[in-house]
Amino acid sequence: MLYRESGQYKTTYSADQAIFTIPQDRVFFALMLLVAFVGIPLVATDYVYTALLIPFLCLSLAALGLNILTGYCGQLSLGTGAFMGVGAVAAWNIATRIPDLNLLVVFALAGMITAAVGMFFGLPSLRIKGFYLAVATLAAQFFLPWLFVKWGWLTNHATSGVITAPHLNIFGWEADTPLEKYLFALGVVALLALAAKNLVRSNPGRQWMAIRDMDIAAEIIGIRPVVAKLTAFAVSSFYIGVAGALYLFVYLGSTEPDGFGISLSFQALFMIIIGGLGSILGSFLGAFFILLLPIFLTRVPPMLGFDLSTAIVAHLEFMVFGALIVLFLIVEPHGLARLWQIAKEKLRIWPFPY
Amino acid sequence: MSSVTEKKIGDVLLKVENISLSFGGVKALTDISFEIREHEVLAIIGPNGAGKSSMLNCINGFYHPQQGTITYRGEKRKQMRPHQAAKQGIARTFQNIALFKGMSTLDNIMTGRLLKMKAGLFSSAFYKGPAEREQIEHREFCERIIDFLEIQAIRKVPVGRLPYGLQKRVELARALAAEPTLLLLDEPMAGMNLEEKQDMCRFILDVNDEFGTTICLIEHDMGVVMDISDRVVVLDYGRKIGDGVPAEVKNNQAVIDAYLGVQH
Amino acid sequence: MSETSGQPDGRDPLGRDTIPKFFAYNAQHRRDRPAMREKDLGIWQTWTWGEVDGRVRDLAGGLAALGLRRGDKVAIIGDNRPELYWTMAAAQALGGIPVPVYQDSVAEEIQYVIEHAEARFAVVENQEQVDKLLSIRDRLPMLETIAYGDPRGLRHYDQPFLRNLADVFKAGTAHNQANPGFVDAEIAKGNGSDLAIICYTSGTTGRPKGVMLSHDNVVRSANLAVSFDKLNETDQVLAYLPMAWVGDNFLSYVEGAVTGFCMNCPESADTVLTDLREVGPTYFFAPPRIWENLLTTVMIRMEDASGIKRRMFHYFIALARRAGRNILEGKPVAFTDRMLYALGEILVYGPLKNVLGLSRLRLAYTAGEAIGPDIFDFFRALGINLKQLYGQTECTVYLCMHTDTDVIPDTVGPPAPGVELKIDEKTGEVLFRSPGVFVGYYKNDTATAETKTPDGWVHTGDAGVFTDNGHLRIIDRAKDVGRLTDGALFAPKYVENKLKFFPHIKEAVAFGDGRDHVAAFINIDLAAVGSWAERNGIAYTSYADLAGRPEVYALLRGCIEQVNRDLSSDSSMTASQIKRFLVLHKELDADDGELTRTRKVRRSTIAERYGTLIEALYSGQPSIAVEAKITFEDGRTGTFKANLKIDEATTYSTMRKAG
Amino acid sequence: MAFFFEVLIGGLMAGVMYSLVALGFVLIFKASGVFNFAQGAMVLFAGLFFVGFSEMGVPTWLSLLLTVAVMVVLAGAIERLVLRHLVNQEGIILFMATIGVSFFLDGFGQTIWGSNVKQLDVGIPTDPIFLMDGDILIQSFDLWAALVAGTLLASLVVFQKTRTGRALRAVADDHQAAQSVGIPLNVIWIIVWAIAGLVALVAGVMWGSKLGVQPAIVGLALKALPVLILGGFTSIPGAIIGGLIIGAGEKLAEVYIGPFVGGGIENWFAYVLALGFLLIRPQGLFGEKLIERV
Repeated sequence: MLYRESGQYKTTYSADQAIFTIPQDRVFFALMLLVAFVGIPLVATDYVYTALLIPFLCLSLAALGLNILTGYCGQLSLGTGAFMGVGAVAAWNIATRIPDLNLLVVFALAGMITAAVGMFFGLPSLRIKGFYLAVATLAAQFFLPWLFVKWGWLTNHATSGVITAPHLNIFGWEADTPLEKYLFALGVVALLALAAKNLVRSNPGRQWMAIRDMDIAAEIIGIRPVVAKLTAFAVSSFYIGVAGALYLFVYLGSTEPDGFGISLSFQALFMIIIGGLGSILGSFLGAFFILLLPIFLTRVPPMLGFDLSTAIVAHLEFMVFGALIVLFLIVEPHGLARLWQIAKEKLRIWPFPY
Repeated sequence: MSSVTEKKIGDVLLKVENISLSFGGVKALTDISFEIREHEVLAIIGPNGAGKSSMLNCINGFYHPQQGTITYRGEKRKQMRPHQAAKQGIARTFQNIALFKGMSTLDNIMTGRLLKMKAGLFSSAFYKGPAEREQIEHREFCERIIDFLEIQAIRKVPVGRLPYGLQKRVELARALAAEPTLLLLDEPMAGMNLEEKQDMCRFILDVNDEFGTTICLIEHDMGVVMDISDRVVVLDYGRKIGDGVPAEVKNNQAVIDAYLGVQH
Repeated sequence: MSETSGQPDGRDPLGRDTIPKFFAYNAQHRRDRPAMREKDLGIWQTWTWGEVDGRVRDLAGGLAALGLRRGDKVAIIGDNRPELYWTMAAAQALGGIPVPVYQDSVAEEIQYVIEHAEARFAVVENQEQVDKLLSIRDRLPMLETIAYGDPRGLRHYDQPFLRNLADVFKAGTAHNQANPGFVDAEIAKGNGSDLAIICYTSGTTGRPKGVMLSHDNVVRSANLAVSFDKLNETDQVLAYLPMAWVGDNFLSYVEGAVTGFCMNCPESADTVLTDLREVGPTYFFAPPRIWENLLTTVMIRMEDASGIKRRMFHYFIALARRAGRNILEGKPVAFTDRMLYALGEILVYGPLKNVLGLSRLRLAYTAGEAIGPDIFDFFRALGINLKQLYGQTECTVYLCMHTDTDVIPDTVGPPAPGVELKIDEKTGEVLFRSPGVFVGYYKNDTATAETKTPDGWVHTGDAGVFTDNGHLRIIDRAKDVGRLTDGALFAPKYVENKLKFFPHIKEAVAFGDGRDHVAAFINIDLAAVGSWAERNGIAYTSYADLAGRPEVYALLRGCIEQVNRDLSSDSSMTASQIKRFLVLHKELDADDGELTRTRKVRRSTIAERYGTLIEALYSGQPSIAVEAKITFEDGRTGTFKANLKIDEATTYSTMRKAG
Repeated sequence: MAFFFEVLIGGLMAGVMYSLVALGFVLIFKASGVFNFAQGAMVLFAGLFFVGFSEMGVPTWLSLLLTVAVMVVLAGAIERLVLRHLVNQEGIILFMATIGVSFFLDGFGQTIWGSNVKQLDVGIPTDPIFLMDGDILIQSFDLWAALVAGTLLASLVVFQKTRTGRALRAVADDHQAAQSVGIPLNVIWIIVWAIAGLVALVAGVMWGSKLGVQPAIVGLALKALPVLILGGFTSIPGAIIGGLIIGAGEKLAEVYIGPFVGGGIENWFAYVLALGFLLIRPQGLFGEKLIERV
């Protein structure tokens, strides 16, 4: 209905292959960016940044990373939490050991280290598939946090066992306030999301999706499964590693290194199932949804006059998540992103039903 | 047409010698030898379970025969994986359509083109510049295939939504995107109606004619086989029982008994 | 644009009297503006006027090198492709005469045209057309060269007279380098009285006739039409109707050259609707059939929408039918209606036009056949400036056009600028004089003399009347207008058109001349009736089966009775109410000669082929056995046997009498 | 040496518990190809209901019956609400769905019964038993556990010989063939999930008696996954032997390797062992090698 596409014809391939081929979408997206970078800073409170927006950005990035692996390449992983831990611990180590290093370089290096670790744990994917692989990634999930604690060098033998992120200093810009931290995280996430979109719409993405959709056919047209799967693990882990570093540096501030547990892994998995497997947008929608739901569950029943204990709310959260996962898998396996896309399609062909 | 020039069938492109293949003691292929010549259309026929698909699987490296050798372009081939065969210019389609269901027609074909593309992770992530130029250059090539196979109307449609006949055509397009030297088609016309079959025959002949692609196909429809193939190899119970031009094979008693007799 | 505004006789103020001169002008003054687009390889490949000029000059050089001389005919066969339009321009630049041929003609039809036109050259789209030409080549000794645009499948064709158009271009580049100034000199040699094109009209009877149009004809007509409708270089058209039809030639090619606007060629016949949506033309011509199809698809698709959406749609369409036309024509409208219409524009009209690809339309025409007033009104109600145009090849496309503000659905408008019209008092036939009056029928002086009177008037063959406000209303072909036994006037087409308005009826043939009442054949529209059947749970196996279902008969009887009510309100037409009808078991088909290529009913063929059915309609019997020879799509023929029911419809007495 | 045996036996006994959970996985996987991540949550769920009923003062035998009923209803609900809608979906989707089921059961059980650790005493003796002249100490509870597991296994084997059991095997081999035999697939699934539910109940009672019924059981039950990788997803003996290997392996590793690396390797040893095993023999000790067809 809002789309008026007639007369928007493409005269070049580069226009035909753009991320947003429809001008209305471009405008909408530009508006969203404007809201994110300018609108929100005008209105949001510190509480909104620290309780919602910053964790949202960090976890979106982690979900995005997992989505590359699971949604695009079809390799299930339950090790997201541990890989975020790798990124956080790596970034912390680099930043404290080389204090003057530019923070962006720190994050990039942390991402690469995570990528290397991810590839290592991805090796079994060359021989096994599906839930076998999920179990293999559980090994990472249980082994790595143990390693963070037991290998003292990793935490600089901190007696408390707690690692605390240094100040954020990016090219001399000190990001101290929640707003600044938010803007920093937003910048990183926006850039990486763009890169991810570029990846999935060109050669690497096609390789991954080919492996996901029909691995035998993919190999027969010349895709090397080893390369496709390991790059998926590497890129995915890079994103998750950077997400972990952000999580520590921007959100938590300090943490015990074994705080990157399996619940984070499940959280990320739920984000992409509900948000949409194989969709960049879905990673964000899913993260938003999963973060907002507990807040909703905590706030809404009291408003309706039900006074629920925190324990009950926590249990309810489990139930709702569980039920939602099943519901989405049954009704719309491609999640919120697909619903969004359907809504968009409906608007594009309005008033027709198809 | 009266004055259409004869196409030139060249040297031996691929030679299969004394291939035997078995799965856990069950013999799928026994001592098979034949050759595929450049630019020809070779049909492999035979009753169900004769080992036709297994033969293609050996040629493109999916199965590894226990005995025998395959010589490709004059070189004796070592055991290889399918993607290596693809790199050498062997493409194929499948009996049961094996498209990438989550992608559009165009993306499927572009994926078939990956072998010819170079952009790696970093330039792809950056996209602008070399990666985009490469995408555009190969998009144009893929568009020519789309044009060739007359599937313009469905280029942006997810392949899962396409009717069967069109899916088969997209699969052929994907195989062609790799500009193969040798194209293996596993029952390209199975399950098609008469009109779709005629279209597919035309496309196969056009591919063979236009690009000089050597084609080795498995087909059940004897009419089709007789019409479009230059030579026919007949398998039965994993053994070769006939090999020759269509007319010869049609009159070969062993073939009639084993194949035609069974079918009719 | 100043250079096209102008003279009352349509002569060009800048003295450009041939199409090539306009091309040359555009190449200079609009060098970087888009001239042509073609959806090819997935995107809209664009050529500017400068590029088009280069291509045309190369091609002209190439054709000259192949021996094309002034006055030679060039047959052009294929879908709307830029290179075929360039061929046209190149031939004209050299003083040659393009002869476009319908691309779906069978070989024998092509043979007739090429033979009759004595074409020495044929430029065709692809292998399909080459194969057709090769199959008749032995019978066409004068045909020297066949050039093809798409080499696909032609690699092994080694006939010496076959040329790849790409090679012709190359040869032309070389030729023009060797002969600088050659093409310019050739263009300069041309003048307005030269022949611009020969269009073969399919005609409802007999062999096609070659209508010769001069450059003066097309240039002056175009100049007048362009200033009448204020077309300019920013306009966009979709060139999708057959190139052999004078309308496409005039509206896309000639008017494009005259105004410098951009013509867009669709990717393939399958994708026209998608391409229409993408291009979003500002100026669009479509025969009634296409408007009808658009409306039918709209209605069918809306049937499947959810209840709320459907109700909203129907509410706003009703509102539009009430207020839309008045708003479009700037007439007074109640404030609330105006507000609601604005809301409707957001919710329904705007999106609908957009999805159909009509949202950028400034100007749309329909012509060729009468259009159902309801269909016509529907599009105007949406705010689309759809107008009627009446004309024929012999007058260079148009005689009458509606003005933007004075549109009456069942007229074709007042005489267009520069056109004189009169009606023969005895026969009711329309005659005209205009700058577009054709030169003559090629090699057919008898026919020319029969059509053109010595004082310059031309017979249209159509019967018409002038309405009080000076609009022309066409009733039927002059020769088809008949009388019932009681002496009442019977214009079959008038009745048929009323029937064909219903989406369920694809084609209708009415009989009544010399009879005591009117009866009709009906052809159902498979898409519409099929969808209706599906919704109502009616199973059917084939077209013939569906056509014979009693439910379908009941549906159609309802339609016919509505037409009868409608006819009964007009005293001169009340006698034409349909008493009996049957539903044909097959679609009337151009391939069987029952329709013309432009899908007009061929009455004589039908009367001959379905004589027994017609007699049955008038004999009172309840059904009739048919055994028909039918041609399958693959060319085989077979017979079809069935019993066709004949149904009766209620007729109504004249309103005036009843009231 | 005696210490070694003591650790080994302790480990094997812990392994029995893993096996009990793994058995549930195998049953469901064999019959329906579903990799049931919720098996651990089902153990907790069954345990919570059982202990919950008991705490309400319901006699043990009745609690047991009631819980059996709950598990059967649960099986029906899972079939009706989840599986039925996901027929013909890819394994990975079903797997993720069972993760959802797992979370739901986890939350549901605790919403009803709370999340405190609940002591469960069904009268299994817990006295230490000394073997080999007192050199080796083992818990009589563990022996009981082994006994129960053995009984369960035996009854499963017997069950496989019954008509229904054969039907289950038929389903495992070929869904269509099974349907043509005339057994509705839905019924089969309910039966399988109900049996898995009963196995979960047994496991829940045993684990609960040993550790108390608490949410941590779900995490412990995850160890059944490496057990399966070792034993193979389709093999009942595999589940048993895999469980024993994992149980013994992690205890021995903890005792003999743990001190060198700071301890706590019990948490991950099973997974890393499985990971290594995957690289060598992906189909597991008793699994069947799959031939890929093109």
